[in-house]
Amino acid sequence: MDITSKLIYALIGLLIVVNWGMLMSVTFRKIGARMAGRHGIPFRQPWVNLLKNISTRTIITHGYMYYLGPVFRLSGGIGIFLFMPMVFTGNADGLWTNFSFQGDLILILYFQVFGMLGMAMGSGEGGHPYSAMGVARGLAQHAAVELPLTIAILAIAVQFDTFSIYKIVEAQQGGFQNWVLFTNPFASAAIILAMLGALGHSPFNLVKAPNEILIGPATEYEGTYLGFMMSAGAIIHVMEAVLFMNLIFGGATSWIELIIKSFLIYFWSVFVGMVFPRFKIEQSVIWFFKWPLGFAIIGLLMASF
Amino acid sequence: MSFNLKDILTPFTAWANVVKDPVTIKDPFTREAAPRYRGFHANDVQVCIGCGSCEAICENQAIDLVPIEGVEGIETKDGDSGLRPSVDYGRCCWCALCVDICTTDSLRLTNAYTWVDTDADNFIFTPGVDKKEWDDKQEGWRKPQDGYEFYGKERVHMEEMHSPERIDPKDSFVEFIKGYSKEQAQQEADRCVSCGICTATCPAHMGIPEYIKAIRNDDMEEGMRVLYETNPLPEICGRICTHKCEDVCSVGFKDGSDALSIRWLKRYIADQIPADTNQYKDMLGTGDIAKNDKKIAFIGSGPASLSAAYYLALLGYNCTIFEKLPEAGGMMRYGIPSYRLPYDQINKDVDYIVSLGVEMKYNVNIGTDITLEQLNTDFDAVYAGTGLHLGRSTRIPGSEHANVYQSVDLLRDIVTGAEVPVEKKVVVIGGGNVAMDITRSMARLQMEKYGEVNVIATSLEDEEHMPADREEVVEAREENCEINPGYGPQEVVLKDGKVVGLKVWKCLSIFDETGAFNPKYDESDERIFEGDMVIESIGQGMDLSYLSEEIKTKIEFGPRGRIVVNEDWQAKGLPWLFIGGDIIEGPDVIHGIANGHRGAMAIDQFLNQGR
Amino acid sequence: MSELDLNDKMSEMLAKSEANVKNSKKDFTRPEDELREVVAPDGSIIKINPLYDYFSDEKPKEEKPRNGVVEKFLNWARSESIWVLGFGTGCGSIEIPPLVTPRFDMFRYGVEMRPTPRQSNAFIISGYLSVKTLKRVIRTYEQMPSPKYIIALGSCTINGGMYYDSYSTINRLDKYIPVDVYIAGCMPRPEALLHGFAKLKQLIKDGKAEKANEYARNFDEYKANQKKIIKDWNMPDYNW
Amino acid sequence: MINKFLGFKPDEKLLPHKTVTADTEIDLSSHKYQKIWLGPNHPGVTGNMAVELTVQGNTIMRAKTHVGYLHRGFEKLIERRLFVQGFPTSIRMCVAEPDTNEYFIARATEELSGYADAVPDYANWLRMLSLEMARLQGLLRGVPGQGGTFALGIGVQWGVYLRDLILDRFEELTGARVYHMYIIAGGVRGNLPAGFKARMEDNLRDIDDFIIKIKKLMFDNSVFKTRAKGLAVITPDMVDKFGIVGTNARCCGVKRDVRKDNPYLFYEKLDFDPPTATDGDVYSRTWIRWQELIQTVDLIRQIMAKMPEKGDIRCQMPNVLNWKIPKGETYVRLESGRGEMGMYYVTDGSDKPRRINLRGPSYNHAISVLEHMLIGVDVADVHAIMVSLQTCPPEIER
Amino acid sequence: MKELIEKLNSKYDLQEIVYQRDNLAFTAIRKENAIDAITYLRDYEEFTHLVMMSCVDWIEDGKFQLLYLLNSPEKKCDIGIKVYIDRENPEMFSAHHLWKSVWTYQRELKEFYGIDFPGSPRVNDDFVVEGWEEIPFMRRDFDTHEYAEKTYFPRGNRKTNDPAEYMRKKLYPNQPVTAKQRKDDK
Repeated sequence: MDITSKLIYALIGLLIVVNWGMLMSVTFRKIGARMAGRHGIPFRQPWVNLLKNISTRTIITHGYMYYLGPVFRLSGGIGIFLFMPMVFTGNADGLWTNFSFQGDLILILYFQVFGMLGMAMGSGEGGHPYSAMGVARGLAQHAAVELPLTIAILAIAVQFDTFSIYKIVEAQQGGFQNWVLFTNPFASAAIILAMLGALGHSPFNLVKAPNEILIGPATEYEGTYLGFMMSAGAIIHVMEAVLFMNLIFGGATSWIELIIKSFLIYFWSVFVGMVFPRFKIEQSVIWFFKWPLGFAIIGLLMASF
Repeated sequence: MSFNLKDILTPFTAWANVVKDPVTIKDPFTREAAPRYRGFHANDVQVCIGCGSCEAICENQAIDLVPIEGVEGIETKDGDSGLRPSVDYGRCCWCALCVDICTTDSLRLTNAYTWVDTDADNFIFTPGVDKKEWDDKQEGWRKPQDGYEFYGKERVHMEEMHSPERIDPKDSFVEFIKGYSKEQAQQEADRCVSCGICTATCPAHMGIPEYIKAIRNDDMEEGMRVLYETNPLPEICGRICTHKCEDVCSVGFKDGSDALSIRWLKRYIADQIPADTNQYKDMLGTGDIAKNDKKIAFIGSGPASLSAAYYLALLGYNCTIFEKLPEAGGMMRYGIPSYRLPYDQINKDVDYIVSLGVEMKYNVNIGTDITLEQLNTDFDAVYAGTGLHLGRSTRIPGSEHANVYQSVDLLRDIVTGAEVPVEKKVVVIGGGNVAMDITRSMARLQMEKYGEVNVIATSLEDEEHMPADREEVVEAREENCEINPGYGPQEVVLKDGKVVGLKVWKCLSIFDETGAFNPKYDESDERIFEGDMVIESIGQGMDLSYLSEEIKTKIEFGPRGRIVVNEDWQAKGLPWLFIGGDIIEGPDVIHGIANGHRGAMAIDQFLNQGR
Repeated sequence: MSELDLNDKMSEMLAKSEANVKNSKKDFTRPEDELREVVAPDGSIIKINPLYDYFSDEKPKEEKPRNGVVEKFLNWARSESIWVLGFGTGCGSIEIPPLVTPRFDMFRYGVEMRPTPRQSNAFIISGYLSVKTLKRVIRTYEQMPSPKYIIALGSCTINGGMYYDSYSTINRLDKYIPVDVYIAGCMPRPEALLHGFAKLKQLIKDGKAEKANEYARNFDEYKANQKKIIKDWNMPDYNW
Repeated sequence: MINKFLGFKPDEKLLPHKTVTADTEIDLSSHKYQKIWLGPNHPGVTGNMAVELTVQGNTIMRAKTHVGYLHRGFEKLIERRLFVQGFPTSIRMCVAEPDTNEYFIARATEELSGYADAVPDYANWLRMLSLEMARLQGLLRGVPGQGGTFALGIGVQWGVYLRDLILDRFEELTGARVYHMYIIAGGVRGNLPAGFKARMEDNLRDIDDFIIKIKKLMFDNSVFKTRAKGLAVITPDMVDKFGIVGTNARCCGVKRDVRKDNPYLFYEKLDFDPPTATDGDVYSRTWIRWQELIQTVDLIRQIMAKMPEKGDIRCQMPNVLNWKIPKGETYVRLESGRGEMGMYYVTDGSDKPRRINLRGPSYNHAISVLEHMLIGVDVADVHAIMVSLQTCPPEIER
Repeated sequence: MKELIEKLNSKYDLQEIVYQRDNLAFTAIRKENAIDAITYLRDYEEFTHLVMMSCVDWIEDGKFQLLYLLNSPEKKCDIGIKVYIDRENPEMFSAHHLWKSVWTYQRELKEFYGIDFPGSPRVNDDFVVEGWEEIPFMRRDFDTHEYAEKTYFPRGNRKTNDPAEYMRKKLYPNQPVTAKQRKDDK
């Protein structure tokens, strides 16, 4: 496929991802509301919020880094998207594979940090003490999540002998018994647990906890920046889910399957998050180093030998 | 971190709630509050009297009293200040204390609770006058029942003698109302809500809430000071005042609650001070008054003259009172029986006034002993406070009979000690206070003479509209007098030249459509009240014999023969002649006192202008 | 070490660097990057590098609404997404929990709570304001992005309420910050608050909720009133 | 365990949260420390107050409570108001359980003016009912609220919903949702509405369900336990030194309950035993409050069963506009949801009080105790500690 | 209770004793004995719980009355120790070493009444108000209403009428009685 049509498809895909991300978040908020006995926000709310945020008349900046923060975060999200094969079509250069290539898994792991770093820059420049505190916590937790996640991914890479997500997905085709979930349960367990941290729900959401520290890195952001961040968040949430789907749940062969699977993956974190309070940062770091890391190492060992 | 699988799994049970229906109120915008909810104010402006208790109790100064003059559809009534509470919702805290204290139960809170506005100035409104959508809502906070009262509902009972004892022939004219004790007075004074409607209604504008407050504080001297500001005859007024204040008292507005007994409280204050003029002077600070050289003459020593003389004496004028009768007091002494107003109490008040340098000249008849013109030349101003000393006749057939008397004459005779004819059966015509006085006096005299009471009093007005005070009627009945209201006298029945009774017809209405006096009778309902003598007590006329013909031509006479006075209480045409008392306001002691005070002020002004 | 000391040190440092730059006689700085003199809250004058400039000496500007349909559409979005600052300034904030919980659930009307002023556009002044809080309220209000709305709850904000004679609480909120919607009550019920939101929505949709511009227009007056009662004005005059 | 296995001994001096005490020297100019403010505009403080924190990393080295954001000068204002006017004013002193303030001022004025024994029994039962309902609504917010501090939001949602139902009952009984203005000198301001008991019983049944649900959600929750256990321990020797009362004292085994120690109203006629615990940490404080929730539900049932069917709601008192109380002073106390509350009441023979002084439990809990406890704690735990101490700023500054 | 007070009386020469209830008594102690007596009560008589510290301004007598209300959880009774200090330059010995909570109370009293407690930690910190420039606001001679009216712009569009005056003018137009009414009518 030529680069132009690939770009066009990528853009369409991005549009779907952004909107799906927003829809997903509102759905989960409605589920949470329902659990509490409420109706919750209307379905259109995220789009209205986005529009409202963009239409803000005054906006404060704290310097160049400050507004680069959301841009970094957005580009981190888009970066993941660009190199992520979305729908498995049996053709490595197919319609929805975007710009995936041999080593895209490594690049995506890098892009995951990208957003967080952007936030760190921006909120550091923002000058609010809570931003800095939130970023410190965020980075600590991110590191704690990343370690088991990377090892588990390494285990999968070793298992399939590739760093191409597309190949990993390809290897899992032909029925769910081929999913990594079943072929390498320990690595999968590590990823499933690490997912809780990566998707940023309770008990691992101290980063943006309003009670403990205002809302962390985003404290100073308003208006368009916040709109940026919200759409970046929507993309990142979907992309994280898609990544895990591709890694251990056999990928998706159609958009519908992608939507269902990413929904369920996301639901997992909500399922846990709704009924558990959040850990303090050192507690969650210890937790990640205890359980997911353990599983990941076992998974790696299993894959290696 | 101990690993306990139970602690990880149990919280997930909360997910069971996701299948339950939401408990959210579907439409919160139309949700009704509880029936007792304290929402926004509503006021039944037709019932409200604007007493201002709500304003007084409001801890936030949220309530103002605003006039309702000019507001359509709202009429003021007796004892209505013409004000209505307006509430500032920038102050209100919806505690509903205003509702709980409301003397008329007109104010209430509805259970409406939504008022959103962009302009803060809109939040001041007058409930009931400014129409709001919640005005018709019936639910909401009302005053609780079951023993919940912010002030005493019932009047404190006062010790008094009861009927057989009261008309005991041995001492039948002794005062039978005993007066309050200190505890009783304070308890009664405690009921006052200090609204001031009484002050406004009282012709003399006495500081009623203030002296009631003095009773609560047990500060009698302060009480006396308040009394003497507007009324130099507290002992007299404390007994026989017609207490218009009590008729409008907001505490007694509601059914089932009694008006404050303001009159008895006034009497209580005055009674606490012994009859010692020096003490009076110390107390009231009237020890030394600088005299000026102006002289003022007073005709008659009734309440008006005494009051005027008192206030002018305080200002340093030389006052001389000319009295036809041998003692001071006018109608108060000679028209009111002593079981209601003992003479020593009259003397107590009069003595203090005299002690201020007011000269009393008794047994002087103006017009014969000295002419009015003479007074004018001798004095700088003349004040005529003569009362209504002439009886009025019904002019029915037989009324010219010798055994038909005028009540005023009889009452005067009782006081002066002249012989009073008392027959076995007496019929009194009239339903006013004087009629009651004579009825009860006759009852006492009958007791002395015959050992039993047989008096019938009748009046045109029916029971509800009798002009006499209610308690007078009740007390008269307790004293075995028969009160038969609602009958119009037609004829004094004579038999063999002797009075044997009074023929009456049932009275249907007194005034015709135009409001003129034109009674209608039911001739079929005819009764004869048996009696050996008939006493007419249907009102009094004034005795203006002291005015010479020349003067009479200079001044103007209004309806019912009353002298017309201008705003400064001067007789029209004669600026030096000031008029006051019963002859312009009708028989009422408090009006007389008020007139006297006003007249005094007018005289002061008149003489100061001349200077 | 207080903020002021920090500023002193910083300006010292910067002054040195400025001297270095001048000594080298190479003037690369653009006019807008030059050090700026600023009056600190305590009255002293300090120099500030524009890169670290937290003192704004720019008064708020009136932000004119856009034209026609665009503004209408944006107003619709604003009205359907009201983010309320979670700052319980007075006792009325006790009725906020019922609003965000099942019984009254204000989320369904597009109203949410946000913890930071930067992200909120509505501010509920929940009742009385002591002078000490008023200072924080002003600071918070000025940090909110425009268009911003103020909902004032209860008697206290209208005319002082129960605390009309208190030495510590203000009487009229509209003297210090402009108020869009007043809700009567002490305190207003949650339902009344929902009514208030509905009214605010209507105002926004009609384009009448322009109180932020009014604040900018009458800025000097508002500031004078604020400074009259806040004796301890240790904050910059303009702080957005 | 790993440390032991590796034989690694960390230098504890480098870990501030292990070594910091109130005596540790803080040199602010060393740039090792940062000052941050928690509040007044912060979702993590209980109401409008602020805590000034000096932190090293995430560890708090010093804490300073700042109050006064809600100061209205009540004590001054009430000196300007008639005795009856003091009622609506005083109830605003604490928003969480306004009925307690109504009771103080009613009780103190009755005692000083000699009407203490004249209050009808029925009114006293109703007072007790409203006080226990107030405690119940406070606990319905407070118990799940502790979970809320750790982001366990659902419990709060359920709790506040049920609290709303209790407020509905309050509305029925007293005519207002929050500021009830129900207890007044001499009695109360309203009778029980028809069918009140049945509706109340319905709500209590819902609350029974909730009590079980919240136990499963909070107290059997590993993460909650991890967060709350061992956090901010109150030791028995702190109790008197800091003036700790109520559940905060009971959580470490010091049994203090005004309802038992100085019984008021008819609490002697009720059968209850205040719960105690021994650990003194956030978890046990919450646990006690949960048990108290059960107990309060039981107490309300007992009150509704034992109270007479009808009676006078108020005794005859002097006219409220002219009411004067002879010179005297007294102290009235009761057990609120937060512990011993009391009011010092001085009269001077005039128609206005000379001085009132509210003793709120938070006065000590939120200032001296909180400042002491926060030292060495993670910033993330501040909110939890404040809620567990049940700090209520309006009653501190009044 | 009575025994205890008598014991205290023999030790410290109490100035006034009021038994308010069975379990509550108020007594006044001279300033120099107060802290001693409180320490004695705390350490030897089990009055271990400081309920509150308070102050009453008896402006007529020129005194501030400090109150230390002590509670004995064992005996279940309270004693209020009152100390009268001069209104001019009010100063009292600090009791901050006895209970931690005293710090706050003394800080409060310093701000509310201007009573100084030398040596008490943080006693000069702001407590509830910021930048207060008037006399301490809880003193009786500080008029809060006047201050509020002067400072806080009350809404001016309100006017009230006295029912008595209004009604008098309506019922008896142009008929003032007293000199005051004449003045009002003009």
